[in-house]
Amino acid sequence: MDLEHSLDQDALAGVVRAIVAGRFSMERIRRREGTPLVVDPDDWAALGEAGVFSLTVAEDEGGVGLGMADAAVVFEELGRGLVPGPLVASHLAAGLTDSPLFAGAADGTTVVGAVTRPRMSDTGARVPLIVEHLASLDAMIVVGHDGLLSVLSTDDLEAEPIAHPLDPLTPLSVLTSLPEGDPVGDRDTAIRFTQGTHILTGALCAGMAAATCSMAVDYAKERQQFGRPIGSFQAVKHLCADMLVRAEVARAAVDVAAVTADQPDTGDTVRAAAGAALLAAEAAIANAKTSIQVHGGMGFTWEVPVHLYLMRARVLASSLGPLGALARTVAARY
Amino acid sequence: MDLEHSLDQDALAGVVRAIVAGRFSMERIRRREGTPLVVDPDDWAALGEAGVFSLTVAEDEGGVGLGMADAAVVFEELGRGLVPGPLVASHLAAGLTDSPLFAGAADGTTVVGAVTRPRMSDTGARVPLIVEHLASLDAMIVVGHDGLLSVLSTDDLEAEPIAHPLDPLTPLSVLTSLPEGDPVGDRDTAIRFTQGTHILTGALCAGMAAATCSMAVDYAKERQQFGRPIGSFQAVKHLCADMLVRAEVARAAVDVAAVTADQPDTGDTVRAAAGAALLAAEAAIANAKTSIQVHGGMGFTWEVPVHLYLMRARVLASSLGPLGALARTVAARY
Amino acid sequence: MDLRYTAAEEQFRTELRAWLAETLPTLPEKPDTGDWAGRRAYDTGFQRLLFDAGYAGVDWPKEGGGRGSSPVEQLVYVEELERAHAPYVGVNFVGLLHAGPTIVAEGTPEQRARYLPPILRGDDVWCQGFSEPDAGSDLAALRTSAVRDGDDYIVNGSKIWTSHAEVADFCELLVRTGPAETKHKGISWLIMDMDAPGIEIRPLRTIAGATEFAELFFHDVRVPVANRVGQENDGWRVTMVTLSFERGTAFVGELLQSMELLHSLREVDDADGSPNADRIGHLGAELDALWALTRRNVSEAARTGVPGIGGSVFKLAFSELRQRIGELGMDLIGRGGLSWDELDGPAWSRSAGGPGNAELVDTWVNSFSRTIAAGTSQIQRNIVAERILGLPKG
Amino acid sequence: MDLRYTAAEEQFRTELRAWLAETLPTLPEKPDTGDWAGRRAYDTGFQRLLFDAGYAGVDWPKEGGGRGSSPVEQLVYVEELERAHAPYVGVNFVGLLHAGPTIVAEGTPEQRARYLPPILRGDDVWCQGFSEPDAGSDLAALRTSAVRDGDDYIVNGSKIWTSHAEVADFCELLVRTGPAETKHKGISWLIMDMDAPGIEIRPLRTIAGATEFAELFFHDVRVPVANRVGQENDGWRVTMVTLSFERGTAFVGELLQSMELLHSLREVDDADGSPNADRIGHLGAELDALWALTRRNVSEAARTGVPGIGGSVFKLAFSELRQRIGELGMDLIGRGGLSWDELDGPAWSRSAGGPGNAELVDTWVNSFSRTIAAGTSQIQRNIVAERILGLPKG
Repeated sequence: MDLEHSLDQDALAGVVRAIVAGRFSMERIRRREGTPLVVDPDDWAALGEAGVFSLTVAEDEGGVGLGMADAAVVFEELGRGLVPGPLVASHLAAGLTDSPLFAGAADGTTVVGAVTRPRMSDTGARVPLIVEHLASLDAMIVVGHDGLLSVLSTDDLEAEPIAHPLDPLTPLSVLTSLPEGDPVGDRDTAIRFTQGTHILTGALCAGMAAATCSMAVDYAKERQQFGRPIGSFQAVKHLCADMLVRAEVARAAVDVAAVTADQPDTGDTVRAAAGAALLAAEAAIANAKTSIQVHGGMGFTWEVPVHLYLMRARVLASSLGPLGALARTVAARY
Repeated sequence: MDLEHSLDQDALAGVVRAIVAGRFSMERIRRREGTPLVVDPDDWAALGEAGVFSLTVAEDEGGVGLGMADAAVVFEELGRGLVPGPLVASHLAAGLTDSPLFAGAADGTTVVGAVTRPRMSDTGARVPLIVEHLASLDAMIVVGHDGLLSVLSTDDLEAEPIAHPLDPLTPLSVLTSLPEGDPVGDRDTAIRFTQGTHILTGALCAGMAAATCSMAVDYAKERQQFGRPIGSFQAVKHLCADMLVRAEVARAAVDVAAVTADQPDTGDTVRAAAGAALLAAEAAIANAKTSIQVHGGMGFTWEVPVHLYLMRARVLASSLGPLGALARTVAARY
Repeated sequence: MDLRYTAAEEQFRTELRAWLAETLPTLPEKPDTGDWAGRRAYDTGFQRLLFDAGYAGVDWPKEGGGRGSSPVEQLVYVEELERAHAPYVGVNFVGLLHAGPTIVAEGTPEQRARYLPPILRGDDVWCQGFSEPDAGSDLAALRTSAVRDGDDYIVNGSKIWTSHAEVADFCELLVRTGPAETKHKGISWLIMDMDAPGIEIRPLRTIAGATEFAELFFHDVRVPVANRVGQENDGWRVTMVTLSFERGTAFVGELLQSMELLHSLREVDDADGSPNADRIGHLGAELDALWALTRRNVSEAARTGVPGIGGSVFKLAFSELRQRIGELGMDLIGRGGLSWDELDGPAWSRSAGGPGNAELVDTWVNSFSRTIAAGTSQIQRNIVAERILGLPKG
Repeated sequence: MDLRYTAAEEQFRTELRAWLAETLPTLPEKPDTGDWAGRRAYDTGFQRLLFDAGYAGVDWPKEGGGRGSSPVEQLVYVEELERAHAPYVGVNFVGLLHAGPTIVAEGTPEQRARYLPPILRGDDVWCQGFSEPDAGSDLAALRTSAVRDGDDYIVNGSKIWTSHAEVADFCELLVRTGPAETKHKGISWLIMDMDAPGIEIRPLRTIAGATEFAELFFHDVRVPVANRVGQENDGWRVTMVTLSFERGTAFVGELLQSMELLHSLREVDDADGSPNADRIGHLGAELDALWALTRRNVSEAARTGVPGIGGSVFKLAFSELRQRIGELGMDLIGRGGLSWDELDGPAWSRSAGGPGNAELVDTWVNSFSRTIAAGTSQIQRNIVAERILGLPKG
């Protein structure tokens, strides 16, 4: 029993951190703010080359043959660096080796997104079907009303771009229709897909929660008011301490969910994954908000990047569906 | 438009405060902790003489002829002093002049309680029917399943006392049966009874929330740690500031609900009363809890009376039914 | 305690309501957020209408050219304007609510004659130069300097968080005239003509994407000594005097707008089967309570001239409540909250009569400034603890 | 990362589980809370059984007479005892988890030989004399004095929050041997025989109504200098050494008990149609996460000897979570929460297989001490901010 990173996992995190520092520096990714093509194909291929998408694909299928625990380590780093793009969907697509559409997902030459088919609202009005990074996508996974997956090429999709997306690094489009697509996998595949979405989205969020905590702490050490660094005031200290608690609790939840997915006889993966997604999404939102507060007026400027974490956290949280539903999943299995 | 106390209301508050200081000092009321007869008949009559129960009864019915706004002022003071007994029920009973059982309610010679007839639980098990101060009661108001009121004498009730009630100043009994009683008043009477319960219970709670805030502030000014009064630490300051906010917001809610009850064309009394009860009950609980925290280890001792406010707050909150139902009442009328 | 208004107050309300009903439909179309010239014209145009109808400076004393209304009438005034969805004070904000009242109280007769009437008429627009990048919560640390040179001060430095700078005629400016160590005792209050040479205006983009604010940079800007309000180095006190004009009505518009928003969120939630009724009801009870607290604060101001302890209590409670309303809105609309542009279809969309995702996103994002601007909630709690509760300074 | 245990750990678990299954049914009936003699006999009796089976001092090093288990085995140990509902450590708490480890690390060979074996065997019971009425969070402000008189110290003063004083044989006592100004540099660590003349024990009633704690008053109590552990005035460091024995397992029992309680609250809520499922699921996710954090902390201790930053993080999160679980329980049972005595009838009652109102009231009331005892949450946040995040001291 060991819930700390192994040496291999530390090394893996280091590799990802180096790629993030090189290709996804804040300065570099911010240049693409507000553009429809935030995902750079070269950068995406570099992530593929590092194994970000093929990590959990079996070696005899051409993957790295590692587990969700390793993927969680990687995705926490990607979240910390605010790396944009359909990371979770592309990673999970690489495992759907039955579908010819996803041949290049593993090496990052095919970019894959995901969307949940919306229900009609009670009044019969159509809920807008919002897709992320559509202009960069080659293919898409559709989660149907029955929970089963289908896949489709994005070539012939009709969509209206949203001119002002909340997160300037997550371009959005509204699909005007959504074809049926080709079924892929069975019910177990669909369940694993949901679990994978919970765990990896949770990992991104946990990394983001840690990043906004660090940003607040760094600022609080440096910013002077009333002749002292603001981090010397208890009020600021306690905001930061609470951020650390949220980030650490979220990371523990994500990590244990990932290991449980790899070793399913050690626990209830559905409960662990749903709980991890819930706590991590909340931590990412709350820490970004608190970090803005610690940054004071500067936190409200476009220049300081902490708000980008807040907007991304909302994007990721919304991709999980209502957070209350995650809580009820945990409750039903407690 | 004036939501501050009038001079008459200030005078009224002063009268009640004097009675509380004289007859209901903490030292004096604590001598009755854990006994079945916490209500002293002389003290109760003194409250009656001061008009606590007859305040809102019309002058031609022998009352003082004032309004709920005045009653709220009085009940906030009673709450601040943690005055024990079935204050709300006795006050409202004094207005039910149709019932011969309540003849002495107004002058405090008859002590009246209230109880809500419990529903069977879904499993068919009987929810225990808990009555406060039974040994002191002469009569009781029963709120039926249909919301209508009936009254009964407590002479022949069979009950088991609870040896260890949560609040040592609110003795409890479990009734083994509850007769039908005699109907009193119509649907409007019942609605006014509920509103009155919300407003006056809210007023008690708002006064309690203010009292625990003051206790924390006084302690924080005096208690030294690390060579300074603990009230000079931001962490403690902010706990106290939040307590003041909760207490003041609760008091504003209670006062406006009471004035609305007196001047029903100025607003929605049902919504105002439910909202006031909700916020005041929560403030009483949260401030007592926070005050214990500010008191540190001393707050956890029996000796320091702040815990009595916490327990009383739970008693009063539970008499309102689930607080979520109050919130839904507000939502439905928003 | 009494919720009824006097006959005079009711008449004031009736007349104002009638005037608004008649006037608002005649207003031109609202300009775009980015159209500064249009916004100035729109806002000052409405101010001129108010002036002509006798409603300019409702809260100003008569000797300053205002209406000299009682606090309760001021409340009725802002309440009616909000309920009628009249234009906000907009670019007239600093002049009407801050610089003007300061000059009323502390200006010379010449300054009052020169600057006050154009504010009331909507002829002059003012902006504020108080905050600096390194002087936020700690305003007294400001460093923008003013050095005497004959009959002028020469001003160098920079300011941040200045609204409407692009269209302002004048700026109320706090400068350091004493050494830095003097902190709040070395500050002066100046009237700066925004046409003076050496002023650079840089739009400041916020997380809401908009450029409502600007940074100002001063390079040897000359301000006549005659434009100083109050004594040299006495500017801190002059600034504080303005606060004493507050009657507890500052947030009435936003509060009433929040209540209206919550009402429409409740309708959206009803359409979804009311899974959030507890949360909505709780927020509703809090808004009702803060509306009561507002009226209590105004009552206190009517008696004593100041709204008492309730002002700080209100700001603390409302700024955090506003964030929770923002979060509720975002939670209710799910993926719809990812777009600043209006989306069509479900109950929350404008096309279906709901509040629309754009307003909800805007409410949410802007709510984050509420616990920061005009004193962070942390500073507010210190103030409440020390000034109201009497806890010792740290 | 790995959730599987080694074969040796699994075997340890299997053997322990078998021993517990065999032993627990043979235990006498639990004594009443107020029956101190009975509680001593019960708790020390179980300790003797553990000792005879080789399970005494699982976390003590072998050279102190313990089992010298790894942190992971310690985790398995406390987990299995909790899951089997074995008796708590009870009156053996201070000896086994605090005074004993201190003497192991800092005692002389004579002290170790004299005091350690009786603790492991359940022969001696210890209590703690650290806190004082005026030295709570600020422990170094303690004033109980020890003045040398030949081979003895003469102790005067008082202590508070001492558990099990009524049945303790010895007390680990912090005293001031230097002047008050020396703060933590003038403190010594003594072993005090509770039979020494001059010790007065006054039960301290808490808000839970119980007298789990006592105040101790010392009037010229003689303690031999030979009973000092560590050097004179070095008692603060001696005390800190004990903390280094913590392996992250301190709250495992209470955490697992909380999970079991939440499970039964979920069943109560199910019986009521699940109106609180969101809240229960959220608390459940948090408990699961803290159980993960615990295992991470133990993993860290297994690697480095100390649980790392996770310990403070855990305490902060768990103490407030425990309060929210307490509140949930009270909210679920409504009026049933007004009685400390068991009530019968509804799904939550013990008679219907629920957790029972008495346990829920007890959980709620006692939860208020969680954010106070062993460092208030305010102090904990300072520690996290300064020691882990490196923020400057205030």
